[in-house]
Amino acid sequence: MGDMNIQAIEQYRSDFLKEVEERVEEGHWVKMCMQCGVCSGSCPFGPHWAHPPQEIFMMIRAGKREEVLSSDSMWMCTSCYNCVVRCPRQLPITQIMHGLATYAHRLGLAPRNQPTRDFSILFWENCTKTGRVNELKLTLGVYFREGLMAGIKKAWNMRNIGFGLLLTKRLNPFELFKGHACKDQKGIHAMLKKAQEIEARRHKLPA
Amino acid sequence: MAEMKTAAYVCRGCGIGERIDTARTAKVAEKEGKVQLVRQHDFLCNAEGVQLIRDDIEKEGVTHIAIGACSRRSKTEAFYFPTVALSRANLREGVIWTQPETEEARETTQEMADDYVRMACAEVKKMKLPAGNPEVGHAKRLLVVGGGVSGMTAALEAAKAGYSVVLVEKTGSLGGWAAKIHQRVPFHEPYQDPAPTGVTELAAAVTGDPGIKVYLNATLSRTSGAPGRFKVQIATESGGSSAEEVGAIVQATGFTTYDIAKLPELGGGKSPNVVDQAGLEKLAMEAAAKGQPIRRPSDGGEVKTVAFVQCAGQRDETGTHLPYCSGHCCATSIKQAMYFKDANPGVDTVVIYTDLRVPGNGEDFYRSGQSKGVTFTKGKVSSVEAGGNGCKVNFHDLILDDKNASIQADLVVLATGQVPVSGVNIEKQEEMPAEEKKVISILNLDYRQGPDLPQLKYGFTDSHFICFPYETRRTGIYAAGPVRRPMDMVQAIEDATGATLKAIQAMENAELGRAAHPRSGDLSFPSFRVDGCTQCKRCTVECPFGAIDEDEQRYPVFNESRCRRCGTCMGACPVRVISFENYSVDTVGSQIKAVDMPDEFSEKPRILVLACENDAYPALDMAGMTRTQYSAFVRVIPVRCLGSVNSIWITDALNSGYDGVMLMGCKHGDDYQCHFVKGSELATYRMSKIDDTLKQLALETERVATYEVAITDIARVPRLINDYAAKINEIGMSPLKGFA
Amino acid sequence: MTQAVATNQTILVVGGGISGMTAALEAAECGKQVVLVEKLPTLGGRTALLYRYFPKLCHPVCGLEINLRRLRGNRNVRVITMAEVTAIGGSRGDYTATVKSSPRYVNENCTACGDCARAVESEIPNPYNYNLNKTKAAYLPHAMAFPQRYVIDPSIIGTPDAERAKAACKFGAVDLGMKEETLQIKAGAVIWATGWQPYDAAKIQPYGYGRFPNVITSVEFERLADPHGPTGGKILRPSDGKEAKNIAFIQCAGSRDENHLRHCSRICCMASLKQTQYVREAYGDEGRSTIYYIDIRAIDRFEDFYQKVQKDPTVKFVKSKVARIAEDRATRDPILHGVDTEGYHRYENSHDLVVLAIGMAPSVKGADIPAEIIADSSGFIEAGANGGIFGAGCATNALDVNRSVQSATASVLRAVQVVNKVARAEA
Amino acid sequence: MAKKEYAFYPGCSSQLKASASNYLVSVNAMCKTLDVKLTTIPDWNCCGASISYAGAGELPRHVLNARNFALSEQHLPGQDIVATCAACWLGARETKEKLDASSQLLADTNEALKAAGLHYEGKAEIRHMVAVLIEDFGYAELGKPVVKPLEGLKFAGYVGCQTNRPFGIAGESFENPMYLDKLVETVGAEALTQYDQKVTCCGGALAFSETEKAMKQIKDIVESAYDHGADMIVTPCPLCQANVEVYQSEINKTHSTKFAMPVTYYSQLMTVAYGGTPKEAGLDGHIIKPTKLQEIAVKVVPKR
Repeated sequence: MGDMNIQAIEQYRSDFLKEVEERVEEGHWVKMCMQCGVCSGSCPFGPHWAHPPQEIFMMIRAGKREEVLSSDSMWMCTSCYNCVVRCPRQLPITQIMHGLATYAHRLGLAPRNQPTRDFSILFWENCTKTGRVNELKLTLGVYFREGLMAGIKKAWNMRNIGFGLLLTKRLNPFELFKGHACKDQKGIHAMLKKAQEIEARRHKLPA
Repeated sequence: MAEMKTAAYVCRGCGIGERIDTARTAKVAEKEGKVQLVRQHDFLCNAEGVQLIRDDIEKEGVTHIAIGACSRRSKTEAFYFPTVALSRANLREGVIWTQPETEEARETTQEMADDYVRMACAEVKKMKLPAGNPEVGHAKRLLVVGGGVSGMTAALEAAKAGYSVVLVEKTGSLGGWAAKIHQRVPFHEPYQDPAPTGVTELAAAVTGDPGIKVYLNATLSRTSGAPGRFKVQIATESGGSSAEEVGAIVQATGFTTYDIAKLPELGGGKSPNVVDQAGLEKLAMEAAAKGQPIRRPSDGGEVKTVAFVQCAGQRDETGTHLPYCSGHCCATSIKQAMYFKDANPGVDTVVIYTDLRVPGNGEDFYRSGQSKGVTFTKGKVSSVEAGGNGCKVNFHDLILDDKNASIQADLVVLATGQVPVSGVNIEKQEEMPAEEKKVISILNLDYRQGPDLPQLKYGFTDSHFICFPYETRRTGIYAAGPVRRPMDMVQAIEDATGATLKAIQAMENAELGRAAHPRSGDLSFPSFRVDGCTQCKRCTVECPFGAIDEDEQRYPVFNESRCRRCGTCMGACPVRVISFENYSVDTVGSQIKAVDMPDEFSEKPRILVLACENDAYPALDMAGMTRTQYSAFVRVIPVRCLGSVNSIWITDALNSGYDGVMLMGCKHGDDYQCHFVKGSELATYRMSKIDDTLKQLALETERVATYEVAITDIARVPRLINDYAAKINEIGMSPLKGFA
Repeated sequence: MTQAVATNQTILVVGGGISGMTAALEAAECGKQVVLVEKLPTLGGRTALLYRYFPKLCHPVCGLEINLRRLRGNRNVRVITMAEVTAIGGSRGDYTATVKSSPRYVNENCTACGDCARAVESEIPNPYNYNLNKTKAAYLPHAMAFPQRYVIDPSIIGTPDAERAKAACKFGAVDLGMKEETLQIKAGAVIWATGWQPYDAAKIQPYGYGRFPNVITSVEFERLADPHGPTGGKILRPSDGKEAKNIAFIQCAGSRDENHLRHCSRICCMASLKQTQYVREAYGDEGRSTIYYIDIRAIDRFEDFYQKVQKDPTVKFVKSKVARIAEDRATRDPILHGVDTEGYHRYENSHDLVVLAIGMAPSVKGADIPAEIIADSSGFIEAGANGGIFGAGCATNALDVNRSVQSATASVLRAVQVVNKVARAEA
Repeated sequence: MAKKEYAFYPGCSSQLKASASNYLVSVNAMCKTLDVKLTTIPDWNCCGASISYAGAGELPRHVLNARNFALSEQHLPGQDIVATCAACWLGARETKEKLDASSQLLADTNEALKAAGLHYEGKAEIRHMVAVLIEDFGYAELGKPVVKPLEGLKFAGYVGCQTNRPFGIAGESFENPMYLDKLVETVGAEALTQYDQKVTCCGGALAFSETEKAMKQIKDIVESAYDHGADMIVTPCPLCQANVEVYQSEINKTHSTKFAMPVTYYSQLMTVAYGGTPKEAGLDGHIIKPTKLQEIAVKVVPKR
């Protein structure tokens, strides 16, 4: 999707704020931040953020496009909503972080092998395939994302958990072959395809 | 005036009766106080007791009464007898509440009570019922100096209240700065968009008001007189001159902008593309007139990016520029950024600030600016490179901690500060030739102490008092608007309205011969005996309010309506010719002498405490209310201000055998608390001089001590007294006892 | 106070704080008849509960003393305490206000000798120390109370305690039979100066006010520093009475916050700067003050004070809105979590005491507001188009004392315009 | 007690043999006692949870939830939609609020739904089971069926994030919600109200992708429960339950701690207190066995 990035750079020149406002979920809120920093201090994964939300908002205004979109900070959001309920300007920070991450991913600027990104994609694919999550495949998917050996190693480390869940009937080995699923999968897929088209249109994204 | 008939009343209530032998005290009043009528009562402040006194006044023709009961600060509603001279002996807070309730203490407590009654009797006999300042003025016309928003508001509001107005404006038109701006910051909800200034309508209202006489292109060449009878000479550009009589003055001479040429490092004066906020307003008005967007001054090119540099030459700690914050500039820059955003959202507007200062509802305006896309960056601008058609603003981005941040802008707006137009700094006028003074001066007062209002700080003629923003040092003259303090338009309007009320009040009081704040309503006034005056000028120099001028023979001229009744002149006078009807060298002197002085072997020293009635005396009262004990050897006399303390009181006290004198006044220095500005400071200075006198009398210098006391020193004041009593005990009794 | 008869040339002032007192006095000193109605048993309002004023660090009661002396000396003002205006009828130049007064149970015979208080046993939370300590149920609000008259708390009426108070008074000042009264007062103009109240700190949940004893508000801190306060002027923290030497001041506690008060309360920055100097006064170089702020709003000459405090080595400034406060279970020290946004520095700072620079909410109850007065969305009032009711002081905006007095003085001229018009009409 | 009916949105994790299947079991038992009829929304689909954003984007996420609303409106008209899973409820509620606020978004959503032959009216209400218990019953009512008060058991009420923020249970505070403690007290157990990690984030979905970081959170949560003397943790959220329970063994490995703190659901407490069997309460679904709860559950119920 690199071409999409080039297209964006050309379309918005140096105006990264405008780009964010038009293309990122809830991006129009970024300008309302008053740099109090309450979000940055509220995040449970705060220490792991190279750039906390309030700083990211400032970077966006300062036009630091590459630093922001290639940062893995947004991917640290656990969706705990602490920042949202404390923000004195009522910015939907969780959604903005998700939105930025999503946008970065779509432009192909998100850091390679960002585990949360991979998991996010995996989860979406997993749950939309049949309309419901296949937890076993999902879990294995996470383990094996870095290849077979790594996967086996990880799975081995986590075997207690796996067995635990198996024994307590909270993990179903047969999901590997046939898991839970919606009946109208065709409808769901059509519906989602349509939704993606509309969204691209709304966010001025090249179809 | 009918001849004097004196009466004394001793109350037995609130425990006085139990703690003091009031019969004996009453006798003291009769025999020593030489009072014609003496009564005791169990509950003097109740209806019956008060009626008793009233009857004596009406039926017995009593003219002077001394009441021995609670503090003069208590039960003032009950003990209100406006037709007679009144003194109060503080037997409750001042005696029984501060003395131990023990047998041993009985004697000293009794002595204390007896002395206070002696003092009250002596004092009241020296008092006259103030008749009111005879030299009243009847002018009910208000002079407003300055035709900006503040001045116009003052004129209109006064007119609405039914007072006629003379408005003098230096330039050829009304409006001041407000006429030079495109739009103003909103005053009302929703605080979202710039609003029309409404200055044209305001000016029209002023010129259209039959009660307001407007002089344009005019200045004041001379201002003389006093509240109620100011005479002003108005010089017009055409060389003409007219005279007006007015009752009070509102000075609304506003401000000028700080010269951006003094800010070359920020591109000031370097390029037409670097303007101050006033400059941007000019551009905005021109553009609006043409119905065009604001263009780049250098070449008329399109403006794509505008940078606003806040605190330009303000909040400066290096001493080169303005040290203060002008308060309005943040909101003004937001407003000006909106000029661009509202016209074309595509224009980038960046406000570079260190603290964004938009108090109150200004926060809504800030939000509105953000939602319109104005970018706010916390940073310190190091330099503006101005040349050609672009400017480079270099700054330290404090959030991203980027020392080398920069913005390329077509236009840079420097938020410079307000510089007050306050005329001559009279504290520094010596350096100035008279002619120059005349030109710069705004009021050209012919006051002994200088041609303009005293300045507080940085040229602003503000009040020093937080509780009393309009307390001015020139009675009847009130500053309003940015000349008083940096402020925006909405504040200026409020300020002008308040100042106008005070001016109206001054006129009303002047007509009745009453004092203005803080002794508002006081009918007493200073009078002096010409024979005996040595023309030493101390009174004219030291009057904190410039009330006293000098006549041709260099005798002091008391402009009573300018006077605040502090008595600083009385304290200053070396020959004691200045006095008030109810407060004089005698009223206090006689109290000092009235005290019964035990001999040197009695082991009963006597310590005189002269306490400022504003802070020290209430503190002593409250010490009593909290039953905090202090030495029974002190005798406290409240004074209007330590500045009114005449050295003779000290020497008299020492000569008549007092072992020590404590002076308790308010804090002085930069954050002085003295309600008469310099009183306590003067007193301290005068007392430092008294040491020589003490040496002549062969007395230890410790026998006179001065203290700065706050009204909250309820625990400290008794401590000071006790420590001092201990010290006197150390150095021993005064050798002068018995010689008096 | 003579019982000045109220006419439609009278100016009614609602609220006896610094703004209301100023309005009443300035009007009276212009020769106008004034009725001043105060809800509480004494005049003085919130300023009487402050230890010092910024930026001079002078004492509010000093100005109060002068105002009280002006009041004692002026017969044009009639003061009605413990009373509230419940309704206003009529129109500009001709109003009738309904005033409901609650019983003080002490009449004008009171000499403030204090015998009743000594006789009474039960205690009530002391409202003049923000309930930080207790006072007798028969009490003089404070040393500067005006009228200087005791109050008997309704809670003891009908109990033996009340009878004890009655028995103790030699002057028949205790009148347990007093009832609530309603009176009608005519007025030509009304000045509404009902002031402000501290925003409810418990609503700012992340700061744990109410959950953590060592988190207090700025108004409470004033009482701690005041010699007449619950600690006799010692800065001791609530949990264990230990000297609080390391104090955090959190700005915008409720202000500039769409979850709480939208407006900036204006005074808080200066108040905290001032309070750091209380800490210095108490502990000298051992004191530690940290101000957590978004913007320091020290406008005009207040800047001097800001610069002075910045030079004080015991005061630190952190540009950050504190995210949350946790409590050390053992020491009960509040631990502040947040990010210094000037260059992104994460902190986890432990302090002895946290002072919330609490926001200013207008104390204008919807019911109180006559139709003529418009309240903005924050609850501040402004005068209607051509009414005769005017706002003054903090009821109209978040103002410091100096500006409140300005506002009050201005409101008087507006009122004077109305009554002068009436006078001219009647002349 | 009148029968109450709701449209039920179980969510993926509550399905048979899924990670929170025992949650569903206990919820069913609890509802039986309370005479609540839950009718599962036919052919419901995954909500996308909060983690699917990068793949989903905005609209598709809303559309997923809207599909469930539409199905509910169609098959179970007039019934409130009740979710037991915190993430399902939050995702759905968020979509609901968004669509209510923006006619544009609603139109877009329906345009997409049309492709699946569905239409969303905007009628359906989205509620969490806890809200139903508190608002439609109230603590007093919930207390009535208790036959085995859980006397002597100490619970750390771990509320977590998503039932609490940004919407939360009406009348509760974000920083110190009390409802879980109140429920615990309602069933006769002791609530450790001072438990200071009750709203700490467990890492949520990032427990999968950023396991070490999440484990630090979980460690705090469990540690504090021990510090406050808890016998068990109780929670309303399946992901919280799973994370906090299953990672304890891992934490023990890395930090050589000896964590074995059972993590239960409020519905299990209620089921047991209502006299349900261990099986009905889904107590067999725990890796760390809630033994003390088990003991009470196996006790013979005194005849009512």
